Amino acid sequence: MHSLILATATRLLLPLMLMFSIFLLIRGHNEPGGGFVGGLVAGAGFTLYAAAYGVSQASNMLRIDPKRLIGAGLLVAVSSALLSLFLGLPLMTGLWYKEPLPVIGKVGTPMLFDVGVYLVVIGVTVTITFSLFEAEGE
Amino acid sequence: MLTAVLSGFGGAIAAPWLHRFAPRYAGWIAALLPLALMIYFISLVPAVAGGEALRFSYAWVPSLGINLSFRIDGLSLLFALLITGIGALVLIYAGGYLANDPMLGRMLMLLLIFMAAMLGIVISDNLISMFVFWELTTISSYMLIGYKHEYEKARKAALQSLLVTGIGGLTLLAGVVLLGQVTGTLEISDMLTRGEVVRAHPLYSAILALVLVGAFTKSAQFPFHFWLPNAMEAPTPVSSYLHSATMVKAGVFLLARLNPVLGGTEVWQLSLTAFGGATMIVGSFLAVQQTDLKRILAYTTVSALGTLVFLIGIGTDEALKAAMVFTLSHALYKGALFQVAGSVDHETGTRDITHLGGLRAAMPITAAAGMLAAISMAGLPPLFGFIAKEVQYKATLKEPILIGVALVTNMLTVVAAGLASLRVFFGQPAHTPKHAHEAPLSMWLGPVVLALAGLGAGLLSAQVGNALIGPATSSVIGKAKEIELLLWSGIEGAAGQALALSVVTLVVGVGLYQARSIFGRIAAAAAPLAPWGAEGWYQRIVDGMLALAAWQTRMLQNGYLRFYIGLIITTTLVLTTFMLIVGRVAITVPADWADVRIYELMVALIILAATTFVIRATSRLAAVVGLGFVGYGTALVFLLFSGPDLAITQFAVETLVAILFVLVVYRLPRFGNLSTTGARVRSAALAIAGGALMTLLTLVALASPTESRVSEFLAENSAPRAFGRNVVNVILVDFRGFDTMGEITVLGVAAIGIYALLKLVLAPEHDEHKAAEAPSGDGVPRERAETIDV
Amino acid sequence: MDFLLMAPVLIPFVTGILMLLFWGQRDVHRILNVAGAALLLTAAIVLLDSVARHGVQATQLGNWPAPFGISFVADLFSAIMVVITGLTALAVAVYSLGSMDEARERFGYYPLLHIMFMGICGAFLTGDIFNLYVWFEVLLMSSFVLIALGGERAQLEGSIKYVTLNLLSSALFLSAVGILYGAVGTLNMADLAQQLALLDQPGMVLTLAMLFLVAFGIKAAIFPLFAWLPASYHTPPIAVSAIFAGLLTKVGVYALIRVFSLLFVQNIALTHGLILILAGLTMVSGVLGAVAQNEFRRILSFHIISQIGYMIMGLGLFTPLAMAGAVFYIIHHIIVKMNLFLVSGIVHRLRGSYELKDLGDVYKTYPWLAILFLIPAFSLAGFPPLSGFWAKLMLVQAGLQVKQYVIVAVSLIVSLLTAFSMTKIWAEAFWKQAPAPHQPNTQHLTLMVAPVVGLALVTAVIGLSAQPFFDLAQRAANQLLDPAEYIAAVQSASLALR
Amino acid sequence: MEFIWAIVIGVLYAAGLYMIMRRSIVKIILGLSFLGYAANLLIFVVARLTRGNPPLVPNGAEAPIPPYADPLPQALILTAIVIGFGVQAFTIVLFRRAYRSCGADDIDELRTTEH
Repeated sequence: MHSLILATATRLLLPLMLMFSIFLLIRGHNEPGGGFVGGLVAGAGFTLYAAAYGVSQASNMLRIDPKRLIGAGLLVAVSSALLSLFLGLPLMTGLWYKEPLPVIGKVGTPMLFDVGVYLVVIGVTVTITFSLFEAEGE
Repeated sequence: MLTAVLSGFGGAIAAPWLHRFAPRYAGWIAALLPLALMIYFISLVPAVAGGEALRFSYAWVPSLGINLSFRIDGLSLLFALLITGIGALVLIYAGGYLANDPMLGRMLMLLLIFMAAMLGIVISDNLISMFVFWELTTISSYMLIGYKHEYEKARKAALQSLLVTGIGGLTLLAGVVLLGQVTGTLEISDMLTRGEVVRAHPLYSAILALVLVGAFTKSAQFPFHFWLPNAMEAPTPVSSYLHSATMVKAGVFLLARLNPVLGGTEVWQLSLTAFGGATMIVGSFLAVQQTDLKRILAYTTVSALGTLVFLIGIGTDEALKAAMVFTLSHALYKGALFQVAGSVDHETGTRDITHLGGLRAAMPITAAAGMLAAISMAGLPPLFGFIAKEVQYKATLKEPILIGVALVTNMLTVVAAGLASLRVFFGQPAHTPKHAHEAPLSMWLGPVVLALAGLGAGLLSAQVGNALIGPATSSVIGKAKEIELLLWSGIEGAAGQALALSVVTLVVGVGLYQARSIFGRIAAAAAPLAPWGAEGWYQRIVDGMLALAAWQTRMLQNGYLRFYIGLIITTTLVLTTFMLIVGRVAITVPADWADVRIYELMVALIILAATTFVIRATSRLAAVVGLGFVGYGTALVFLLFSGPDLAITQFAVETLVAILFVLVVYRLPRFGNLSTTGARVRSAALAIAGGALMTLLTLVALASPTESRVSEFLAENSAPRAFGRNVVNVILVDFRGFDTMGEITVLGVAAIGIYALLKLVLAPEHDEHKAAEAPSGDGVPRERAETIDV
Repeated sequence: MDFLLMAPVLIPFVTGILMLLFWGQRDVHRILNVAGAALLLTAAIVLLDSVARHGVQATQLGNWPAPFGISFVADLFSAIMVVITGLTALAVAVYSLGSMDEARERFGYYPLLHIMFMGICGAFLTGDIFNLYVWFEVLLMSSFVLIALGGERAQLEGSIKYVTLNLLSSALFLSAVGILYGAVGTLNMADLAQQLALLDQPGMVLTLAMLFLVAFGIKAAIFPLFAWLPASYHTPPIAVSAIFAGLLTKVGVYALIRVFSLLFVQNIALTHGLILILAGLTMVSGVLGAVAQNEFRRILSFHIISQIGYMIMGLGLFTPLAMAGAVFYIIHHIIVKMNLFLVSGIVHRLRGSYELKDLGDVYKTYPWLAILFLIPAFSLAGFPPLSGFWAKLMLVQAGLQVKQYVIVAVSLIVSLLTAFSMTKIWAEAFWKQAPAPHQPNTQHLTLMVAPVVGLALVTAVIGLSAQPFFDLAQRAANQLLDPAEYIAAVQSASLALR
Repeated sequence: MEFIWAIVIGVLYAAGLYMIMRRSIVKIILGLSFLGYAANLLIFVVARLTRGNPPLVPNGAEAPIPPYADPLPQALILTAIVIGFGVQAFTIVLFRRAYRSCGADDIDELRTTEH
């Protein structure tokens, strides 16, 4: 699997894919896209990287154990939901920052929730593919 | 009164500790409890004899009409005295009999539980709480019969008694509930006043049948009698308690208790006298054929229980009185005789009467008690048994057939009494496995007290009649009744006829005892018929049930996944088709070809073609590729019909799944050609029917006009209130964000599952199945050389 | 209020998340495990208390009014189920500390367990039919992993059947929800109840009802859809078997009761009559299956099926007393069945086998364990004065009231056969002489015994003082039979539009 | 136009059911995938099909312009697809592990836990 072309291509592709994934995430609220698809794209990027450079290098680059990434994503998602509860509103009530930000538009807890989804999906994809690579490489 | 019952359970908890700290005196100390209770009950005698009934009620589940109500009237009191009195003696006896048994503590515990439960039955004034105690006796007697649990015979006998009395318990429960619904109360004292309502009710015969099965199984009436002699596997203290005073009399007690409610009708009379009579004769006839001392006594108990049912069935005041008298007399002499039998067994090492004889020299006290009790059993004056027999004959005088039944039974009882006493204590001393000695005090005390009580009751019959029998009989009749109980009531009229019958009984009985060898020959001749007896049928039913169970499990739980799936599909098809027909669902096919675009049709055809390809594919990779086509085709459908988010996601997921497949496909087995053509056709037929059903349901749902106000709301509020212009995404993260929360949780769990499946390999000692087969790391028993089969 | 309703979902969820964040740290997992379960139980009890005092409670997630957003609703039945979940969660959490092997602990056993609790509580509390599907998937996915975790051969064989058949059920459920939405245009159950009443297509509603009956019937393991259960429930480690046996199938029963008391009540004679027939068949086939077994856990597994029959019998009779009986039966059954499985695990620890033929002598050697077995075993067989007796009595009374004599007879005979197989276990494992000596493994035994004692006490308390439990069950049943309060609660939860 | 898709749905269900009743374990996975497609398509079709008008709110507007496609079923399907993906991925790996541990590609051989 360690082909030079793949390695070079991946080095270029990964940042692009990550940026594209963030683009998908942000635009999802208004156009087709969203946290899930975005997360898949980012996950695919890391998978590609692992295919090119091996799982251990990819893990090093990712820094965080993908299972903890899943936990972190879920934590972000559930925190976004819990915020409203502390204000005496039902769980998951959307809270919005009044002024729209440039580029991103209006910001609120539902978008934070989508970020959680995004992180979980990355964690999931990476967990699955990394452990498969390792298992098949035996 | 609640304390009286509960103290038994409390004592039971303490019993094992008692045994631990005072092993030698455990029986004696434990006996103090029933003794105290007996004194308490004796203190109630004057009041109850005066016609009072003491009542106490504690709400338990009042919404269901269930209370812990207790009421002591004459009937309860008679039984309560027997239970506590004999209970005390049995506990003492058990302490001696099982002196060296490490499990004695548990035995005492069980006996106390049993006593408390039995007491609960007889003083309950609520049918459900009585039933609770009834079932407690079932459980505790199960444990008691299985006391010698290392022996399979003991376990089997315990199970048998549980099943036979258990089925009765269930019918009784149904009967009791119905009775409660008919009378509107579960309190027995209220119910007793509503007998008319019950007897006139259309459900009367059903209730009667249900209650009778309960009573008959518990009281070992023919044809349910067989469990009782088998219960002889239990140690003697248990037998003595079970068979003399208590558990087996619970059924009789129930009939007596409910006599004012259910009794007096023709069905009642007929069924009770018929079953009771049959039991009397069968029991006594089988008794005299036995050679095991305990079995002889057990069968005479069966016969005695029959007599009680028989007398209650006759139902006249005279007969009910006879029943009460016989209850007392039988409890006294049978309790004594069982304990005597136990002592004999304990001291000689055998219970076989053909190996016993002349024990009166070695065991004088036991022999004296045994002889006295046997005389009472044979019905000789001046013992209480004589009076019991006299009143019994008086009760039967009107009907020749009743006289006949009683006469035969009593004659055979005389023989049995002889076998259980003369045969053992007189004649030539026989050589026994153990050298016989007199039993210790704890073991002769019980028989002596009981035998003397039989004598005393005979001599003081008038007082016993006034204090106990009279009030008890009144309770059974349902109204106060003066009772006269005399040892000698002259030779005039009925009394004379009864006396004459007694004499005949004795003479013929003695004659039969002399000619007893014929019973052995009859038993031998009848042996081949044994499998067709009641127990044979019991065995057949149990075996049949086991066979049915095995067959059903083989059929339904056969291990074939596709069979299970087929069953589910079939069930779905049957149920939905049934409802489609019953509900007269109209199916319209809106075949509007003009509305179909050609490219849509092509997508549909691609999906269908790819599907067919996958089904027919012979290689894994081809199948996966085909599946991908189906998935992308579906994504196209989403795209064509305004679902861009769906399409993107479907494309992404499809790709990911394809990668997954490719990564593991070589680790997956190649397609085998495994199923037979028949199996294929069968599953194809089912699958096509299932598919057709879903098409049908789709069409049906499409036929209903739909205006979803929900969707409308979501679309209209998405931008202004949720600040998102992609309505689908807003639904996912806001309107129905909690679905997504669940969804990502599923994803996370799946990932962890995959990780664990791939990485976690248990050490062989954890994996018992694998360890046996393959020692290698991942445990691949037959890894095949895989080639790429594209 | 909103917090109280969501707490049973959030507590195990957050517990699970924290465990993921502390992945690989076994001690942290073990502490969080017990803490999370205890907290869940506490929150559940508070919720039940609140529902019992103030009536049905509902909240609208995201503050979107019903039927547009997702409703969470706690009526008494839901709240009771959540409390039982908390109770069993705590029991199994403690038991696992003593019984689970370290390898599984390191590979996510605890987070999976808690996420399963989350799914279960979500299923009990949601008031939205699609959201119910989602929670079903959450608990199913966790159960898939739990049943396969460790990858022993038996586990894998069992899990293949478990997974396949449950996925079939899920596909059916999803399809049924789709058709329901296509026909009625709403997913909120309270709203569905009203819309279905207005819908003038009785045949279609009946047909849909059948799809739900089969989908939930598979999960609840009713006849003839139960095959996955005996094929798999005995294969994972005993703590997992126990929680599956006690709790998991009851989610299916819960769903059946919910939809057949709230949504599909247009033609009770037909639908509930059918359920009654299935109930009888379920009882009989389950108990016969058990009679044919000779392995501790397999006997218990088949009995789950037969007892599901009793619960469904209550639903089929559909009278106040019968429904109360069903609710009472569920409460009783979850505790008792779980306890029996836990006991079998202790026996296995001490005697090294689940096969009856290899067992013996437990009564002689461990009398305390004998008592701990007898309490749930006799309760299961419906002997008084234990919890199972009252459950049985209520159903028998209810059946006789409406003159359904056949089902009453069946239920009584089945209870005798239950006693038969309980005594089989008793005679073989406890009474019989053991065929061979075995060196018992008493490591961490206290942690395994404590929950068993606790559950046995609960059984005994329910039995000895049944009245408050009966009241609760009766009130829960009344709410189920008259859904007006449920619907009103959902509607009023959403008056305040933001 | 929905009727064509009703037929496609039926065929997909039939294919799925047929495949999960096979003995090769790979076919069972494929069958489960078919059932997933079928259910998703069913939800999509039953909620009525709309051509070329996704439920997006145009810039400046308050709501999508009718007749737009029903967004709710789409969201449901999206959830179902993602859940289905998780389940499918797990199932594939589970079957792989089962095959490697038990060595049987024939589901009929996996009956040792039931006797």
